Amino acid sequence: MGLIKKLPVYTEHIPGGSLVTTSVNSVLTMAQAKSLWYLLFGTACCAIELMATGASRYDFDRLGMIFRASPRQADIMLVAGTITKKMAPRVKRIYDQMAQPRYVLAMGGCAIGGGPFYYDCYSVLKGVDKIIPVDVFVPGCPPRPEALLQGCLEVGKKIRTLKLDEWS
Amino acid sequence: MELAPIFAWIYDLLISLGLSVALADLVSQIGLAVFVFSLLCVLALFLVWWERKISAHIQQRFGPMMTGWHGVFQTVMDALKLLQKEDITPTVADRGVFFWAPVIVFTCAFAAYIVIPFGKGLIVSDLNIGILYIIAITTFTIIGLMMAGWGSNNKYALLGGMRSAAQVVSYEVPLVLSIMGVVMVTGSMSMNDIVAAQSGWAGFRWNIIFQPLGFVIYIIAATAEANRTPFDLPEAEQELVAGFNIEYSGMKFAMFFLAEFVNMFTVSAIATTVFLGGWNGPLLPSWMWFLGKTLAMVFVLMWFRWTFPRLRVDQLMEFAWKVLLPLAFVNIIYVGVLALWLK
Amino acid sequence: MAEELRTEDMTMNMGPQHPSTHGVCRLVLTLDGEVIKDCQPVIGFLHRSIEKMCENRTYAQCIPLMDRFEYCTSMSCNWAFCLAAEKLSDIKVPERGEYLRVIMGELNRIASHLIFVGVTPMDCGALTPFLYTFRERERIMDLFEMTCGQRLTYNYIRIGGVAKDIPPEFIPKCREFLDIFEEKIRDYEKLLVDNPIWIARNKGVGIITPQLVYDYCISGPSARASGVNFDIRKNDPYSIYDRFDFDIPLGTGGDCYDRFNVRVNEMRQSARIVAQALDHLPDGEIRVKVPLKFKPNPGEVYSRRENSRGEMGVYLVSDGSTKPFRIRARGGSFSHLQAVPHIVKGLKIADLVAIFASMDIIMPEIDR
Amino acid sequence: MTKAELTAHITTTFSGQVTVIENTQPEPYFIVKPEDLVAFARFIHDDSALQLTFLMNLAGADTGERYEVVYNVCSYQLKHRIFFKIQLPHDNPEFDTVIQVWPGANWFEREVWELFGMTVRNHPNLTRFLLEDDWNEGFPLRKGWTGTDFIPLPDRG
Repeated sequence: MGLIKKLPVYTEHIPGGSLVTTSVNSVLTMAQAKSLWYLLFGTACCAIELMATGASRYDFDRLGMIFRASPRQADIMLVAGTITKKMAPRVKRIYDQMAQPRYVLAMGGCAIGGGPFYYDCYSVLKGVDKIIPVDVFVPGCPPRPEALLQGCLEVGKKIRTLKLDEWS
Repeated sequence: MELAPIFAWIYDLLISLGLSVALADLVSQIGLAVFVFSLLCVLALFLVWWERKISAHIQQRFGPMMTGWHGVFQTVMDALKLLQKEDITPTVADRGVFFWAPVIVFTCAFAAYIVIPFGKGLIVSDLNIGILYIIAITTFTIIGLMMAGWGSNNKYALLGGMRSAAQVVSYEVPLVLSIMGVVMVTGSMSMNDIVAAQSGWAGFRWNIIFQPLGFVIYIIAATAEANRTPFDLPEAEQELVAGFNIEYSGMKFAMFFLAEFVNMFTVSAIATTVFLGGWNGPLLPSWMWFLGKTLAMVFVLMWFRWTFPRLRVDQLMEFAWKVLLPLAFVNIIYVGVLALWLK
Repeated sequence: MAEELRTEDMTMNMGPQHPSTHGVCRLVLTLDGEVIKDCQPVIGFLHRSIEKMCENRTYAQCIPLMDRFEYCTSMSCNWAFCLAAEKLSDIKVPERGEYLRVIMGELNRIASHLIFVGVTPMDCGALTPFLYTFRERERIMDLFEMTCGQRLTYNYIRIGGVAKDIPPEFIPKCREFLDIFEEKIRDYEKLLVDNPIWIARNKGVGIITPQLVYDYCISGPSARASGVNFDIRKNDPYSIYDRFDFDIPLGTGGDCYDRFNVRVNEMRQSARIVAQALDHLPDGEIRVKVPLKFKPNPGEVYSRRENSRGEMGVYLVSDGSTKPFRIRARGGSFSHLQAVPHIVKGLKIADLVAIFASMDIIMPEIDR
Repeated sequence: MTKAELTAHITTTFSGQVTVIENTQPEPYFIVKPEDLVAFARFIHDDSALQLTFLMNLAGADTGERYEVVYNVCSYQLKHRIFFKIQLPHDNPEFDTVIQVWPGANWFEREVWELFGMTVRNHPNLTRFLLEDDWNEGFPLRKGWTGTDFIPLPDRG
């Protein structure tokens, strides 16, 4: 992993080296974008919609996304549902356990900014980006499966734009 | 279009180049090993893609579609992505054990292919204790699984490791007994002899016709051997999150993942050579027969996974010792009588 | 020999993030090898204080919150809340409104049972029934989307009736769904009910005795699976359930296997109700005119409704203002999770997962 | 049994003092003194004519000047139900547990304690389970309670 990061430094000096890095860069980032293994972090209503997206009509597997139960093997964390203050330290811990290049997709109003539980609520964390960096927000309460699929494609597009040494 | 003459031609070419016989042997053996290893890696990648497509179509959905035609390069993308993943070793983990576990599981999965006859003359080295060697090597993977379970210092992994040890040990005995039935009939343990013994009736004198019970016992024990549902307790996703490979990420996890599929192919390859007549078959070249039968067996294993629920640990043990083992003994007695009667 | 072997108990966390805890529930297990000696559920990870929020909202604003109270059958949560409000100021819902409520409520029960029938085998290892049941559930989602525009949290049942009338193509599509549904249920049963591994994993596991039902207020299908014959639709009828003839499936053993079969048969009965309701659907008003600043006359009421997971009760106190003074929503899973440690003692982890799934426990009802 | 019969039966046979609240609902509603709560609970649970064995709901309520704990109980066998409540002073509300009569009341009482602050005498496990572990901002469901980032809904008229 370290070597790949230092690749651009070496190949720059060889004539035509940048051509090599850009092509390697595009292949590696395409590989990441095309096979995002998602860690299901379903807490509330969005979890049911996430299951419906995983089912046969709006299949996640078409995008190459399979469900991995352990955070070590997951690339993208789908935070689906309300994150309460009691749950926040657990979310942070699981995010730290994930292996690098990791991404987060905040699904649903509650994960983006507290959603319907913004006013008068003493126990809900107003948005998951207060504790972990979020890449893509998918609004909706719960968002339709098509919106979620489009969100995942957005994560893919975002990965494509990253350079080799800019990974999170 | 047999492949064996090609290897023979390469060997003669080496000799003509003036290498000494020993050196030529060495080079050709290494070449063959590299060829078989790369062939298996490609095959494992194909199997991963095939399993995702079969499971998708069983479950009325599409499966990978985005990378290439019908997601053909999906597994290549997965492998490339796993290459880039950070390779985490938990601080509390038992470093050495944690590091060597996937290595052992990976090498044992590939080591079994030395004696498997891919076709007429297409065998890396025809040991005269072929089948015994395979059984010994495949049970080696338990040590890898237990090391993974113990090494990652994670309660789920420990449970997964212990379960895999209990399961594979108790399903080893019926597996060996069912294969022994065939060895009794053919009289030799070398794989080529086993296949040769089934080449009667224009290539259809398979052992399964004479020992159907042995075949059934073998298939059940083999599913348990390869940790496939309904016996996939070591990595039961719903109970133990991800079983023994819970702390592995990046390339270490990829090695476990590939080893599981290669194990599945090994188990099906043994099934074809021992029970379904190996590469015997009219018209088509021998290696095509072998590949067809093995992929059919792999399809059956995949079919099991997407239809059956999972057994509980104690039911697993009970089934092995109280049902499968007595049946295996009955099979041995039946084969003994059959062998006497055939003489 | 076993006594000399000094074995230690291992405490293990089926933590808040676990594939089979149906949301965020943490079970602290003390294990002796694989056998569970003690199980302490830790809840509160989804406590969204819906009761405190409702005290500062008008009655119309409370309904979407009650949707999210139990999101698998949010139609019946709306209905329970509206029942309570209507009981307070005895509003008479027009005929068509009542029929639409029954149709939507029963379709929502079928959808919730389909989630159950899909997820329970998944927890026991069979991954395919989940896809088949969600394929049927998508058809019901289309029906709901046609009428109330949302797939999961409908905000459809309002105080005094129903929000919108059903579009013309609702009835043919609904009939078409009901026709194929019976045959699909037979598919699920073919795949599971007489599957020896499924029977081995579920028969005689997690027995709930009728005494336990009374002690721990277990209600709904989990209680009926132990032979306790109580269904609120029949014994304490609300709205127009006494006009339909349907029977209550009852189990005998009270184990996971019976709980599964009771829910599968309940889907059949709900389909029967929907078919009958569609036949006698009258025309006319769908909603009584209720002022936006609806002020019920003061008083206290406890209305309850047969939800797919158990008894859904709403205790409503109103002081005559536009905002409810106190709301207490009670779902079935709250007492079911309370009973799980007593059922699971001495069984294995695989049994715990099977029991937890078969009691159809989900977290929003517990944490509110 | 109808509402009138139930009220008559309970008021006559129960030893302690019970007041009946008139309400339009079909269920009888009683106020029980906190001291003989457990006796009343045992009576309605064991009485052969009532057999109110199923505790549907146990809710706390803060009515500004006093606290109330409302019990809704029903009988699965005889298919009838009654409500009763106890009223507690506003300064330190305390009431006895009914776990020995209905074991299911365990978590209901814990929740009443955690969100309202009414201590439950001899409850086996009165610990926090809904709010976060290091919660120190009082009892949220009390009237007029506000917390750190507790933003009330702006009233749009």
